[in-house]
Amino acid sequence: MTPKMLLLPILLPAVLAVVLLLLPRALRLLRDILAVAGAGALLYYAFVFFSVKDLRLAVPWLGMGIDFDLRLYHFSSFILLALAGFLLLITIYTTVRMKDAPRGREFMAYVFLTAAFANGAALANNFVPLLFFWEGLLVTLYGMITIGGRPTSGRTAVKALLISGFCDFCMILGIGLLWSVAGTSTMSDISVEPTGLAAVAFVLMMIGAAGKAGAMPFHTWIPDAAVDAPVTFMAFLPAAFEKLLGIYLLARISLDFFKIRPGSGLSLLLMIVGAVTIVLAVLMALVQKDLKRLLSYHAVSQVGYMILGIGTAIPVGIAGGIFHMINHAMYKSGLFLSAGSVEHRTGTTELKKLGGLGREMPLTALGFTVCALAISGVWPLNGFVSKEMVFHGAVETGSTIFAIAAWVGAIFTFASFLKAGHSVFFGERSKEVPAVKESQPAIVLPILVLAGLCVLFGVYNKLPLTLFIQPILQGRGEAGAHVDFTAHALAVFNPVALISIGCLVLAFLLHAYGFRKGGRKAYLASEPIHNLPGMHQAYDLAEKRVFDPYDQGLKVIRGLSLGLFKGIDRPIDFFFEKIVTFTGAKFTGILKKAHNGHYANYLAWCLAGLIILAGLIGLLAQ
Amino acid sequence: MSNTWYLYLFFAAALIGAGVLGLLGKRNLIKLFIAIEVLGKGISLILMGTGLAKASLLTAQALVITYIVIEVSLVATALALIINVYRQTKSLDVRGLSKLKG
Amino acid sequence: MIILFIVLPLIVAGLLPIIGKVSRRVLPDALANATLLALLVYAVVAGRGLIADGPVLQQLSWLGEAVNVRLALDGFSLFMLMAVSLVGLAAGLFSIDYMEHYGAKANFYALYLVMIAGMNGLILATDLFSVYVFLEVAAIASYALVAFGLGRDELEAAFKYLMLSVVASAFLVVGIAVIFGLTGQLDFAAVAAGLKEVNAGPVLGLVTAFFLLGFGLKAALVPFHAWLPDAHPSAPAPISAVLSGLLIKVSGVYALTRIFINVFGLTPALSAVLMALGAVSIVVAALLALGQKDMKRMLAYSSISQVGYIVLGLGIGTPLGIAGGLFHLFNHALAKGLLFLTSGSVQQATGTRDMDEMGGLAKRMPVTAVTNLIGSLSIAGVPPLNGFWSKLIIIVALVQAGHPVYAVIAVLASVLTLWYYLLMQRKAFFGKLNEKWAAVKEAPFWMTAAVVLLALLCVGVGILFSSTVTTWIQPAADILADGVHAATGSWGF
Amino acid sequence: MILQTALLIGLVIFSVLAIVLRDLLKSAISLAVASLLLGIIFFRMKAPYAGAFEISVVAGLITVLFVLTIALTKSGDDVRESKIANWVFPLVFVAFIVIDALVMKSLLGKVPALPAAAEAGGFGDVLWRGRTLDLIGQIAAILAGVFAVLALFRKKDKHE
Amino acid sequence: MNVETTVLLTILVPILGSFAVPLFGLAAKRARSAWAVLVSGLTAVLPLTLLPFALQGGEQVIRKPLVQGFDFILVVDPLAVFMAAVSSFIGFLIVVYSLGYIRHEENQNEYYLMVLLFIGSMMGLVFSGNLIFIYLFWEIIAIACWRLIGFYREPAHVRKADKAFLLTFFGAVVMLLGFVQIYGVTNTFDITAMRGTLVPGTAVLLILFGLFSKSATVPLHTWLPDAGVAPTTVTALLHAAVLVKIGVYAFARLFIYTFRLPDGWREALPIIVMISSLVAAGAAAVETDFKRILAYSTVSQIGYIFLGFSMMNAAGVSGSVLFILMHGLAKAGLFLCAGIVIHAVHTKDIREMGGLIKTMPVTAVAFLVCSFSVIGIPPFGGFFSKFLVILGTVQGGRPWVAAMALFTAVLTMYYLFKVFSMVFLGEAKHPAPEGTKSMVYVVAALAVLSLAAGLFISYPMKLANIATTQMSWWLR
Repeated sequence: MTPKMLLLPILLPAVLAVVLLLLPRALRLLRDILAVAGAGALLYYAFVFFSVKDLRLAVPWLGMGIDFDLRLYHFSSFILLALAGFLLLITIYTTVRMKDAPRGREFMAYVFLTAAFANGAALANNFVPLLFFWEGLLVTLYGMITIGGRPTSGRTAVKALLISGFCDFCMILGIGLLWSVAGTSTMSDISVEPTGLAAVAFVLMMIGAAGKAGAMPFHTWIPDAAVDAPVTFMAFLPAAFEKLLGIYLLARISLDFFKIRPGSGLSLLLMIVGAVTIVLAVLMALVQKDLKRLLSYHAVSQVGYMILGIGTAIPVGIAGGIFHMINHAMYKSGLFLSAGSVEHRTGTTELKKLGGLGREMPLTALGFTVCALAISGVWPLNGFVSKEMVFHGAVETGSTIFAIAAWVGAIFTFASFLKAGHSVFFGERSKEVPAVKESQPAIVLPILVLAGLCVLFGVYNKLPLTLFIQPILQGRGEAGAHVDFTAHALAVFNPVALISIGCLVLAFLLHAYGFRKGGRKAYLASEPIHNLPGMHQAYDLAEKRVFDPYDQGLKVIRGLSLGLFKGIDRPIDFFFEKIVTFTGAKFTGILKKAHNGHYANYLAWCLAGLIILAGLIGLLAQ
Repeated sequence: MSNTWYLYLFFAAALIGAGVLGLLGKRNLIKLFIAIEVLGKGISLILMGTGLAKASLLTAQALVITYIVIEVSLVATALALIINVYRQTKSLDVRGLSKLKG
Repeated sequence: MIILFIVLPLIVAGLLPIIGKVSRRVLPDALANATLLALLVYAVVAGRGLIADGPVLQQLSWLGEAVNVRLALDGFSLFMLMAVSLVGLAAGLFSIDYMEHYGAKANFYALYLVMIAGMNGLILATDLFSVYVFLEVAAIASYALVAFGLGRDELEAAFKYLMLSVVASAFLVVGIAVIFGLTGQLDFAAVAAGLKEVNAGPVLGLVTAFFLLGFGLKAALVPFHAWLPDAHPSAPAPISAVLSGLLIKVSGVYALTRIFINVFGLTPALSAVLMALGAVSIVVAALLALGQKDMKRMLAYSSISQVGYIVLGLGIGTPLGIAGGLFHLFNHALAKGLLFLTSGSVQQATGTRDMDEMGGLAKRMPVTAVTNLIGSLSIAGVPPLNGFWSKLIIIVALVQAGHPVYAVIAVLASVLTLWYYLLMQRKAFFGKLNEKWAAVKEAPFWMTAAVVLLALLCVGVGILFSSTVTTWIQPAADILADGVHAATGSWGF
Repeated sequence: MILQTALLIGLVIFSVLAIVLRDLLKSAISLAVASLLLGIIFFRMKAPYAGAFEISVVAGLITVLFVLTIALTKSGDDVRESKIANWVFPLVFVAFIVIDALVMKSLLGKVPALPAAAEAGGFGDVLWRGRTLDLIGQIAAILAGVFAVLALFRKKDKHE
Repeated sequence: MNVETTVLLTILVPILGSFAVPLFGLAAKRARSAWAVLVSGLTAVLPLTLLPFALQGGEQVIRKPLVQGFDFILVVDPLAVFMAAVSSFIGFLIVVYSLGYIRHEENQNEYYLMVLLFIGSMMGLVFSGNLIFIYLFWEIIAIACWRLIGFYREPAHVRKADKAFLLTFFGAVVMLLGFVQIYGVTNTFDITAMRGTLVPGTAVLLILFGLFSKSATVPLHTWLPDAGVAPTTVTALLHAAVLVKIGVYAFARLFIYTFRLPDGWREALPIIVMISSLVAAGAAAVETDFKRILAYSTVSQIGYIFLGFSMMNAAGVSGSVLFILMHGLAKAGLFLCAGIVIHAVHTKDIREMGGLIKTMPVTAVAFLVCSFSVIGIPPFGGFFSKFLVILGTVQGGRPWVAAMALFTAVLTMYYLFKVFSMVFLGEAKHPAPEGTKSMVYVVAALAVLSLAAGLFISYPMKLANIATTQMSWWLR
């Protein structure tokens, strides 16, 4: 295992992406085989790397202390492994799901390109390579959304790009500041106190990381993309890869680069971002009428838990956040994939049109249900474990308000999934959709694998916690204390867990009430909340995108641009085009008028000139 | 005697003044040229006057003669011009000669 | 035999009417141009050898008697003679085809040669009154040449030119007479010596003013310039070229410089006045040029503006400034000659001088357009053409001598200059071809040859500026620099 | 001396008359008279050659030229002269004379003059030896004048 | 071939070659095109042979004495070689592209003459070591531009050409005044003799005025968008690759290599250039004319280059050097893509375009790639240059300016993708085929180069670093 091997997770998918792109359409089978094999190889190597855990490649690159520096250690190897796992599943799924899509070949290439960039970002141990890979994701992000092929796809792609780009640019600035403060760009050498400029750097880098993860207020492209982009993309990037990377970086920032302490201002800031994201996004999710949009809002909402967890700066909270990251990636991918499966067969994801599909698509329904329960935090699934850890962390900080926010989130999460599951797979069979079959194995398999993992990570939470999470936090908390979160992971009889379970019950009641109120139509189950006084108006405004920072930001940008154009650029042009020429013409006009062709006039000038000159010479000579 | 040249200078200046004023005020082309002749007389006089002052009358005479010859050339040219102008415009008014301007 | 510069053209001029009876076209063409070529060759080939050991003061003997024809040939005058012969030759060549339709070619060349003789005489003269005499000779010839077309405009222009000129030269003679009255001398050296002995402050000031009026009007400095934009455009194109390129410089700038610097000595007051006059001329004329529609009139105003540069440079009085001024004089002679000649080509081809009626002529007259462009850019001071170097030297000299304001004016005015030349290019050459001129043809051979000659010189002098400066400008400037009292700084860059 | 002054005054008066008189012919004659007076003045200044030249050429030849021109442009007489100029300019002229007198008076004696240089030889020597270049210039000027007149009175064949 | 011969050839081949173009034009159209490609190709190759010399950090001064003070001095150092290689190479690509682009136009003789003259003068300027010769080549370039902008001879075009010429000439003569003032202080125009001199503040102001006018920096920028009336090849040459870089190159040459900048300027300059950058980006977001948008974008990007140089630290300077290359490639690519599009749909208004990705996929992808590079998104080359400039700004202690720069980058992203969406996505309004092969190859080559420059960044970066240490005497 030489350090050069570290290039493999980057180069292999990149090369594969090029190959896939260049393979002619006729060789589709070869393409699929190559893709799956490649992804499998990557997963294999990820395991190998995971077992090695400690490897570093540093070659001089740009000078000025900027090396091409890759470092494999427990955290990055964990992320690498997770990325590879998702890649394999998505690849398998894609081979079928994107088979007839007009730009399917391109999509596959993008997938591998994304994997290359993501692996690079996870491995990077220097800011410049980090940024290189991190921002490189923008390209594939843009490309994949446009593949959606809807008229608005392009616009949504630009939106995603702009928002992500904005976050990335913030991160560049943050990195620049941190670099100045720390004096080095090697990530493993950096650990600074978050004060003064460093605090600014932290906030900026946090924006970058949280933006990638899709936290509020940088989330608004995700629901749009849910509609405009291929659903595979949703399962792939916003649900899995971006969460992994974003939270990975956020954890690195908060744990390594900056010494964030519980109760400090920055910790509080993170927690506020987390809590706000949880509540607002879930409220939006609750009222969605489209499965993909609903899921996408949850993808946002769940980020809140992770940020909240990390923001507590308490080991259990951080561990919860990171664990939630991996869990979320699993069940959210599973959910999107099942939504994709439904869409694959029925051609729609609108809740209103769907219903009672459970019988025809039992495996999809099963996968969906497990994942939905996991995301809702139902005992003993993985979501329960990680959420509990976050709740504990939040409670431990002493600011119970954040814990309450998280619980509120939990209520609505479950409520909305009750609504979604109920309307799609259970209840009456909808008449708008013709009879369907279960999807192909290649589609169902990844869903079931993910569902299985959800169960595994919940029931046997010791495995991920000891294998993945605890090494990351080793050495934090009280000095020398051994970190162990497995003890009370599935414990039910403690106040926190009881409250959580109470929340779930409340959610069930809410759904039941709404279901009855809505004339036994599941998709209307959230209407009572939707129609609450005050809420309704807020929702309407939200639908009009009043709260969308992107739209507002665009307005600002347009206004600013117009202002700059009309206020500075055009006046300058006016100055050159009109004022200068006008002044010239004016002077010229006056002088031309003076030259009236009369000789006496000219003679008079001469004589006047003579007198003036004589006077002038007389004056100057003295 | 030594200061008589100031007298000539005074009168020469008067002639030049008259000539210049005539040039400024008159409108008839021929009148204008007569004014120039008056100016020329002033110049002849001033040349002689300075010659007198420097007791270089012979040189001064030479200068005046040269000046007169040039004046003749000039008058001939100018009058030829005036006649041509008259043929073109049928007028001797200098105000008519203001087509070129600006 | 320096006197050949004066006598040869006069003799040929005297013969021409007779020859004109024999051959109406060919012989006058050949003879006149051969004369000019001979003068050019003489100036370029022999002249440098003549003055190798310093200025030559030639006293002629005639029929065994020593007669007092005192001619001085030094670096400055040789330089001017060269310029006169060169541009004179180009204009002469141009006339071969251009003057065809005016008729009376012999008469034309006779006048033309008399004018050249007058200028040469002025350049070689060492005596104040002789300067006046030759100045009048050249002037009288030029009145007739301006009116040569005998159209209404020509006559009007010639008349105004004549009237204003006569007043100017009258004041000039008055000034000369006063000098004569003060010193009893007319010879440059003697007058210079005499003036040193006499302390004639106020009177000398008055004389200076008279001379400024006299030569300033010849050089067309604002406010004595008003005749020029009438006279130069009205003349036939080769004559415009010579008037703008040479006459105003010889009878205005050269005489002014010679007398003020070598005879009177450049006092700070005089320097200030000259620079002010120069700067005012530059700006006013450039603005006026901006508003012109008539191509030649624009060029005429441009001449005023450029003469302003020359006077500004000379007025600084430092060796560098003088060199810059002289170099600009030479460059402007080349470029403005070129421009007037091309304007003649255009006028002959299209029958109009109104630029609004032209348009896109580059398509039909490529040589004319390119040469015109070279001339325009040269005068505007765009490198690598010759005009750039002279303007640069002037500006460097201004900054070195501590006149930043004038430097700024000079620089900004060159932008104005470029502005109106671009207007000219746009309206006349660059742009869509006006359908009216679809049948227009390139100018005939000799006209094209003349403009190409000048254009090549513009480019050549620009590229080989350093050898031009060392060969021609430096000796000339040295002569003048000797005459500057306030000689500060050393020659060189 | 007094006679000389009287002659000079006469010269000025006739010159002014030449400018002021309405009738062109009369002006020309006034100018001729002025030239005559100037010639006499020259003569009395012991400058006989200049006097002779003045009388013969200026009073004679130039007057003839003027009269000829006036005859050739007969109907152009009726140029209306400026009324204001007729009033203002004499006043200005008087003022000018006064200033002139004052200036001359103040100059008197102030201007240091170099000792007069004695001239050797006669007029011929001075003209032919001393001012030879001017003679060439005169020839050139005459040539210029002749060619100019020829050019201006040539038969216009076809210009424009 | 030694360095001196190579450099002299680099300058003389295109200049003399340009004047031979009409002669070949008399012979045959094909001969002329071949000649133009040959000359520009040779010019592109010659600086490349200097690369080994530059990579060793070599510096050589060639001196041809003329009148004292006006010596013809050439300075061959990594910066010059870098600049020469970049501009001549892009120039070559543009000549190749022109073969297809202007083949039906009139005045091709003049076109090729001026383009070659432009390239040659650029080479001269790059290597010049005498202020006067810098100015001289500067103006020759202006002349060439002027003719090229007015290439189509429309009255409005010629007006714009005049405007461009006048404005840049105005700036240039003001700069000349600054040079002369420096001459007044140092008594020389030789920049090798003036290294490390502190120049007077007014001279800096005057010179910057000139640089800004040429590099189209606010408030002297409006000529550049107006110059978009030129053939697209020319705008690419003008805007992207070469012309506007002259100003920044001269800035590096004068204020980094040669003079010391007064402190006040070092404070003010970053703010000025960033305001320029922001204003131009705003204008680009409002405009609807394809080429004007790109032109404003150029103005905006030039601000970054100035910014990096004005920081005067290693990251900033080498970032800016790199920026010259990256922006040259990418912006030339954008313009040439625009050229293909405009050539095909016969309008410049992006509102009238749409859906072109279907009929011209290569162009669309090339446009996209170049956009990414201009915005500064990896793996394309533009990322590194922009990042280094911003890093330099932050390290220079101006995080606010860096924030402004990043905001401008967001704006850049906004308007470039607006353009891409409007032109290539959406419904097709004027379906039109792609251009000739030479045109498509060139844009594809530029896109590939933009990508390659990012992937193999360490090679150009090495040269940029060497150039930086070579010229930054205060870093040693």
